[in-house]
Order: sequence, then C-alpha cells, then structure tokens
Amino acid sequence: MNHQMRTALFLAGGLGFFCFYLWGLHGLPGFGHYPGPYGDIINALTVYQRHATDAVTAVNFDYRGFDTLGEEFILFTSVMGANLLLRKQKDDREEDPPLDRADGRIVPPTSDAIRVAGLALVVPIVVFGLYTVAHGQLTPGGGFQGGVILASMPLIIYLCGDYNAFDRVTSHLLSEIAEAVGAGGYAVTGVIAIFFGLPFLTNFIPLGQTGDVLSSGTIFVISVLTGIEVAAGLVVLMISFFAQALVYRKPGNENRRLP
Amino acid sequence: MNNFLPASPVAVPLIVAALLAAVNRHIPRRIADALAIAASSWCLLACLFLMIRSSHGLIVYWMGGWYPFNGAAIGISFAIDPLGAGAAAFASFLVVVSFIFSAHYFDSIGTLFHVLMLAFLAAMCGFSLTGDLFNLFVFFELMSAAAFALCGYKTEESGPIQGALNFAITNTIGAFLVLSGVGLLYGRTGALNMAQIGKSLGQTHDGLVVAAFVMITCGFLVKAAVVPFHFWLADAHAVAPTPVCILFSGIMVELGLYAVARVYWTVFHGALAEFEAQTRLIFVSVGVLTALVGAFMCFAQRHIKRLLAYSTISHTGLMLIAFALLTHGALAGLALYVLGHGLLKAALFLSAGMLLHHLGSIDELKLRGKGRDAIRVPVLMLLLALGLSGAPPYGTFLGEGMIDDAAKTLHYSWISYVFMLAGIITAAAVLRVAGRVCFGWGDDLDRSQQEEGETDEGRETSGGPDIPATMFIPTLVLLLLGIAMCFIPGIRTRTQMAAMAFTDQAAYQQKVLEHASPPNYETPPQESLVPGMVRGGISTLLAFLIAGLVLLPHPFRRGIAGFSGGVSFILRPLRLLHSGHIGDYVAWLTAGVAVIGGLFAYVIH
Amino acid sequence: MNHLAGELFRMLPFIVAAWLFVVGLYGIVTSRHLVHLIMCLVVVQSSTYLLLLGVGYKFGAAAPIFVDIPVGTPAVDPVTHALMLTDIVVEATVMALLLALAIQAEERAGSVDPEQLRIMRG
Amino acid sequence: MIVMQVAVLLFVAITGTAVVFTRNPLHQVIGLAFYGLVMTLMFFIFQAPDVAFSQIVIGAVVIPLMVLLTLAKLKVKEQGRK
Repeated sequence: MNHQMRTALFLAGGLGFFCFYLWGLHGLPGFGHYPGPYGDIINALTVYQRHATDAVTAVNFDYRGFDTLGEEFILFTSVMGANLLLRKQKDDREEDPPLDRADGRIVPPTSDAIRVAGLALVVPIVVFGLYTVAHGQLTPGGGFQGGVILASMPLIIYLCGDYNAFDRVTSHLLSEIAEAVGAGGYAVTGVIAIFFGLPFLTNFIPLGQTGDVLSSGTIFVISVLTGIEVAAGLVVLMISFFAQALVYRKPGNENRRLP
Repeated sequence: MNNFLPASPVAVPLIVAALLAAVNRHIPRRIADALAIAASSWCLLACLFLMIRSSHGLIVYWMGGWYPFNGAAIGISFAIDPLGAGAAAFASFLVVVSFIFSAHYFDSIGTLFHVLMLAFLAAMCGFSLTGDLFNLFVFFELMSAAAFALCGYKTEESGPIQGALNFAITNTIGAFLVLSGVGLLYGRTGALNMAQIGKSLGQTHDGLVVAAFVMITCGFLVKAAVVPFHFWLADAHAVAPTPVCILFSGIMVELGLYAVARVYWTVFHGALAEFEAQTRLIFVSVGVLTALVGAFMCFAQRHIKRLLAYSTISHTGLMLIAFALLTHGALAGLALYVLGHGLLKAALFLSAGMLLHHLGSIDELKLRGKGRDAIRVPVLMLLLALGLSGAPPYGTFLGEGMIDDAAKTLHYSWISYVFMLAGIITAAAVLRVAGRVCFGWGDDLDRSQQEEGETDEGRETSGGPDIPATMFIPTLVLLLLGIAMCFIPGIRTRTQMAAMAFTDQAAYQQKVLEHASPPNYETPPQESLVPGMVRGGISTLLAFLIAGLVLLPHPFRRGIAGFSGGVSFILRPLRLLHSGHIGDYVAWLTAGVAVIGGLFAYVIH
Repeated sequence: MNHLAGELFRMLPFIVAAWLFVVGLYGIVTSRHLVHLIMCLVVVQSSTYLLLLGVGYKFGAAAPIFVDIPVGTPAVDPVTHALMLTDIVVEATVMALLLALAIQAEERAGSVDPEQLRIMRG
Repeated sequence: MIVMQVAVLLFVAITGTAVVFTRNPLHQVIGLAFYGLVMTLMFFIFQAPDVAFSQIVIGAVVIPLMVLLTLAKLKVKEQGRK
C-alpha cells in the first residue's frame, strides 16, 4: 500500500473507531460522578484496616499488591530486555565514534558554578527521594515515585559534571543486583506470609501507629523494596542508553574528530 | 500448602528469575539451566495438581487475604478452573521443553534468556489463573514485555529487529485497547473482579457494554493474531529464536483466545445473551476469514518458520470459530484442539530449528535435497504434518470432532469444510517442505518465486555435524504426546465437564463472591468418532495429493499450470497486503476494530 | 444549546481520551521516523490516563489522602490512581524496549523510516 | 475549579495533538516533555497527587531523556554512514 491508500484506510477506520468509542463512552455516568463501590470501600477501610493514610499507596502495595508485583516485574523484565537488545555484539566493529557536534565546535567545559550547584542539589535530592520512599503510606509518594527521584541523582551528576562522573557513581553490576534484590524481595515478602499460614502477599507485620513512618506493616517494606527496584532499574536503563549514545565521551576518545 | 500452591506458579518463577538476574554470569550455564528447569517443572506440577483439584469446583484464592466485603471484591483473586490451570500447565510444559531444547543456544548472554523466559512463564500462569480484569492486563503486559525482548534476541540481523518492532507496536496498541475497555467497565460498575463486573452488568447491553466488549476482545485478538490483526505474528515467528517460537505458537497466541473466552463467559455472557446468534455469526465469519488467509499465505512461503507461522494463523482462525460457537461442547473441543495443535506446532518449530542448526538455513528452496543426511527431521515433519490435517489419532482430530458435533446442533455444520480446507492446505505446505528437503523433489532455486521479503535467517547455534539428543528427543516427545493424548481415558468427558464449569457464569459468580458450593453437572453423552475419522482421512489424502502435485517434476506439471496460475492470481494481491510496513498494520488494526464494532453496533440497534 | 453544552462538559475528559487515542494512531500510521512513532504511542497511552482519571473523579471530593482530612470525607477513587501508576510504569518500560529496538534498527538496517524497514513482507 | 478543569483538559488535547503533528523528533521530544508537564498539572487539578508525582518524573524527565539519548545515538550513526 502506498502512503495515500494507507492514510485513507486509516481515516475511514479511525473515524469509525472514534465514533464507536464515543458511543461507548456516552454510557459512562459522566465525569465527576464516580459510581463506586470499589474506591469508596477502600477510602472507608484503609485507615482502619491498614493504618495507612494514603489510600493510593495502600491500594498499590496491599489491596492490589499483586498487580504491583506484576508491574515491578514488567519494569524488571523490560530492563533485562533492553540489556539484551542493546548488548554488544561480538562482530561489532570497534568503530571510531564521531563526535556529536559540528566539526571544529568546542564544547565549553562545565563551569565550576554549575558543578557546585549540581553537588548542592545532589544531597537534597537523595534526602527527598528517601523521604518519599519512606512516607509512601502517609503522604503522596511511595516506593515508585521515590525510586524515580533517587534515580535522577546520577543524572544530575551527569548534567553538571560529565559522563566520567556519572560512570564513577553508578555501577552496572551493583545496580543490576540491587534491581534483582528489589524485585525478588517483593515476591519473597509475599511468600513469607505463607509461612505464617496466610495467603500470598498478606501483611504479617504489626501495623503500628497510624501516621508513623514505620507503620502499615508490609506496605512499608514493599514500598522500600520497590524504591530500590525502581531506582536501580532506571539506573541500569540509563547506563544502557548512555553506553549507546555516549561512548565517544569516554576518556581517550576525547580528542577524536569527525574524519 | 493450600496457601502457597495457587500463588506458586507466579511466585516461584519470578523469585528464581530475580535470583538468576542477581547472579548473572557468575554461575555456570548448566546450573542456571537446572534452576530454570526446576522452577518451570514446579509450575507444571503445581498447575497439574490445581487442574485436578479444581475439577471438583472453582478454587478461589484471594491475594493478601482480602476477601470480598459485602459482596464487593477489594483484592485480587485467582479463580482457578481446570481449563485455566490446564492452559498454565501446558505453558509450563512448553517452557520446560524449551529450556531443554535451548541447551545449545544463547551461550553469549549469561542468564538473561532464563530470566526472560521465567518472567514470561510467570506471566502466562498468572494470565491463565487470574479472576481480575486489570490483573489480566498486567500479566498481558508482562507477557508482552518478555516476548518483545526475546523476539528481538538476534540483534545482529536486521530481520529480528523489524519483526520485534512490528510485534511490539501492534501488541502494545492491543493492550491499550484492552485497558480502555477495562476503564469503560470500571466506570460503569466500579469493579475490577470479573465475577463482580458480570454480576453488576446483569442483562444490560447498551453502547458502553458493547464498546467495552469489542475493545477488550479485539485487544486480545491482536495477541491471538486474528485477521486483520494478524500481521505481526508471521514477522515475529519468522525471526524469534526457535525455543521462543514454540512458546509463541504453542501457547501465547492461544492465550489471547483464552482471555477472550474467559472474559466473555464471566463478564459479558449475561449481557450479550440476547444477541448470541449474531455474536456467533460475526466471530465465525472472522474465524473463517482468518483460517483461509492463513492457509493460503502459509502455502505461499518458502521461509519455513514463516510458513509455520501462517499455519498458526490459519489454526487460530479455526480456534476462533470453535470459540464463536459459544457452547460448552465446542469449548471443550477447542481446549483439546489447542493442546493437540500446540504440541504439534511446537514440534514443527523444533524441527525447523534442527534444520537451521544442522544445515544453517531455513529456506525451503535452498535446502532442497539437503535433508538426506539428517533424514530424521523431514520424516518427523511429515508425521507432524498429518496432525495438522486432523488425521486420527492426533490430538487435533479429537478436538475437531467435538467442535463438529457442537456445530451440527447449531446448524453450522458447514464449518467442518473450513476445518478440512485449512487443515489440507497447511498440511500440504508442510508435506511439500518435507518432500523437497528430504528427497529433492520439486523445483530448484532457479525458478524461485519472485520473493520480496526475507527468505532465510542466520544460525542461532554454533551448528554441528549432528543433531544433539537435547534437540531431537524433546521433539519426539512432543509428537508422541500429541498422539498419546487421544488415548487418555475419559479425556473428552473430563474436558466437557470442565468446559461446562467454565461457561457457567452464575456458578462462577456465586463461588467467587459468595463462596457458594458448585453445582453438579451431569456427564455428557459421547458422540461417535467415526465421522471425524473419515474427514481426517480424506483431508490427509488430499494434503498428500496437493503436496505431490506441487512436487512433481517440471514436465508433468504442465497440466496443472492453469491451476497454479489461478492460485498465484489469488495469492499475489494477498501477499502484497502483507507489506511489512508497520503503518499498514496499524491502519488494518484500526479498521478491523471499527468494522467489528460497527457490526455489533448495528446488531444491538 | 445549554443541554448540548452540558453534555459536552459531562463527556469532556472522555472525548479528549477518544481524540488522543485516534490522533496518536494517526501519527503512528503516517509516521516516517520510528522515534516519532514511539512518541505517538505515548500519546495513545495517555488516552487511557484520561479515561481512568475521568472515571474515578468526583466533584468536590478531596484527594484520597487522609492526613489533613478525617476519614469519611468524600474523596476521589484511589483505585483508578493505582491503576494509572501501573500504567505509567508500563509506558516507561515499553518505551525503553521500543527505543532500544529503534537504535538497533538504525544499526542493522541503516534506517528508522518504516518505509525502509520492510524486510518482513509477503 | 471547573473552569480550570475544562481549560486543562483542552490544553491536554491541544498539546497531545501538537506532539503527534510535530514531525521532527528533536522538536517533538520537547513537545513531549511539555505534554508530560501539562498532564502533571491535570493530575494535580483532578486530585491525583500520587499520579502527578510519578508523571512529572517519568513523563517530563525519564522518557524525554531516553528519547534524547536515542536520537543522539541515531545521529551519530547517521553521520558515521555519510
């Protein structure tokens, strides 16, 4: 099919699909009129049952924790998959990677001010990330959000320093292990419940005082594990992509120019 | 143990996968193999046990111990019935076979292959066992993520990358369709548990229900590779490593159909009961189209794995027909057909993998006459091809017979001709391959059809002078099981009982939400197998005849020149439509959803 | 007229959802660059966010965080939020896989234009 | 509140459409990051702080970064071929 035929086929199909979808959407109660009951039950129960004040985290890590287990492993699998797809082939020629800038243009060295600013940012970001992970059951946030924030730390280092600094603070091997520990730990936490005679992923830790950091039983544990998994997984992903895009900034390649 | 067993088919492979990822490259390959095989064998045994246990009634298992609150589910449940557990068990079995077969594969990537396969397995098990609609989507995505990566494994070639891209993009859109459908249902019912949604929908059948039904169904049918959503399948199968192909063709595609059946019988059956006849007609038509397109495209291929992939499309069409009859008898036949077909198709892919390992090519024309020194493989392919045509005593024959019986009572007996036709053509294609590779019959490369696309692929293994036992024996076992399943005493009765439970929406709801005890079903009478045997015999003969005609030496073939001219007249435009362009695939996908949706909209009004 | 406006308002997030779904698909179909195509897929995915968000919203209700508000205060549905969180992870990971494939396509086939990536055909 | 909701929804529709119709991937990725920010705003306005939190890091940082790195790689390859 050529471009016109394809577009014509799509426009016909797309229009039909759009109308059909709208027809279905028309049957919804209208936005702003959530019918329940699922969310309302959760909202009513979560503080009593789970001593967690953030209902979303409670749903994510407990009521529907099994979904989140699957989700963590989607992340885990994708990271592994990206590793597989971006691996170095034996027959890859060690080509001289050209620089990503026009011939003769010189990249200005990062100024000290930016380096200092970057370093000054790193500490609060790490603290904020850890805070977000730890307070998931209380306030918006949780393992997932905190993990992403933590993963942005090496990124800041890259932006304010250079790839070498990024390379120094990240370890591919360690991140991979941390990722596996986070993902596997989630599943293991679920299995531990079985030794207490409870179904998979049931809470087996005292719930503690509502509002405490160490409250809400397994929600806290799983949140931390998820934080590890997400942070490590994203770092591995970034390393894979950086390794693709930035080989030419590694030491030794620095002075090469386009032929 | 009761607390562990239902969750273990998901938990065990995931934990082992994480373990293997953590120790990546630091343990010897054979230990990784052993761990992976142990984990998947555990899944196999657990699922078999669950299958037997659940034949006395649905097993409902609430994750996190969150039992329903006032009849509303607040957690995620597994709702395990014999068909679901059977699907999971079959998936586990194929994974075990795949691990054994792949002993000579994937040397350079440490444990990555094992990790991805185990995640894939966990996803398939969770997908088969879950009773929650969103959880179904999550496992669908996990399955896809693992499958995309495995499909693109051979990154040193261009084909696998393009095949994996087409696969990933179309299936991701399919997943969004499913999720949109789930969102629609949630907006109406405020529930995600399938039993609860079904109960809450009751008999209502307005635009929302129909749109949700069509979107969820089409999303899963993308995975099931039904025309016009099928384009990705041939691309993905032609390029994926052989041990992965057997999972794709043997079970993953069928799981798409399983999900359609599961969702229909638990959620939409009551709502759409009034329009059963129309639903049947629509899906039977789609199935017939799929079966024919797949069969013709299959016959036109020379890339052996691609040929087998189109044969899978053709057979999914037949399976869709079986589902579309919407009776428990046909569903039981479908279950047996899936099992029989999966075993044979997996063995066929393994045979192709052995050819590639031994001869370094997968192009039928290039391999002409080269199979003489590996004669075991073409002979095996010949035996397997008989199963595709539905010859007794292969498992497919058993399923086909039951589907025919169900069709007869619905005045759909003509579909048995579709089954025969698709079976004849796909079997003839495989017979042709076996004949050409083994005896050097038929045309040589010089008169090659004007091939446009990829006809061959690079080696997956380091190759070798002979075929290792770890490759040949699993293939033989699959073939023998494909025959032996016919002789399991009472298999038809048991499957029918399981299908009755599967299709009993009211009992499912009561068991999940109110913990009611299951009803007793009376043992169904068994129909005679003789008509099926006759049909299977005729199909097999015709398949041999067609393969023979194609393989005749050139001078003798003058007489049938008109015939082959006619065939290529049909085939050329059909092949042009399979353009390899992802934009085309997505355009067809959209149009397909629009047409199916439009038909349903027309029916409901 | 007022009725129509009311109906439009009632359906607004859902209309936007349907629109994004279709327009994203349009981008995919007509795309000439894989990376462009992948970003269009993100737009398709964001359609599902709108649907879920619209479904779970309640007028005048608070966020489902019971720190400053007592239990029992009307709050929007936390379940859809949890679903969206899952959805966002799925989005990021599928993106990563697809981008990895796009890199390899350039590496092996020398192009990221779907017109040039048609080795699998027929 | 309602005015803001309507406005942000329309804004999402417009930016989403703009992302699709920006054919140059380098421009598009900036559009996509902006789209991520608009979505974040929408989640805040619709009382979904948890989702907004994730969206801002994923939609406005992680995804654009991955796309940029991919584009950098593609550009290097393209130049290498010329």
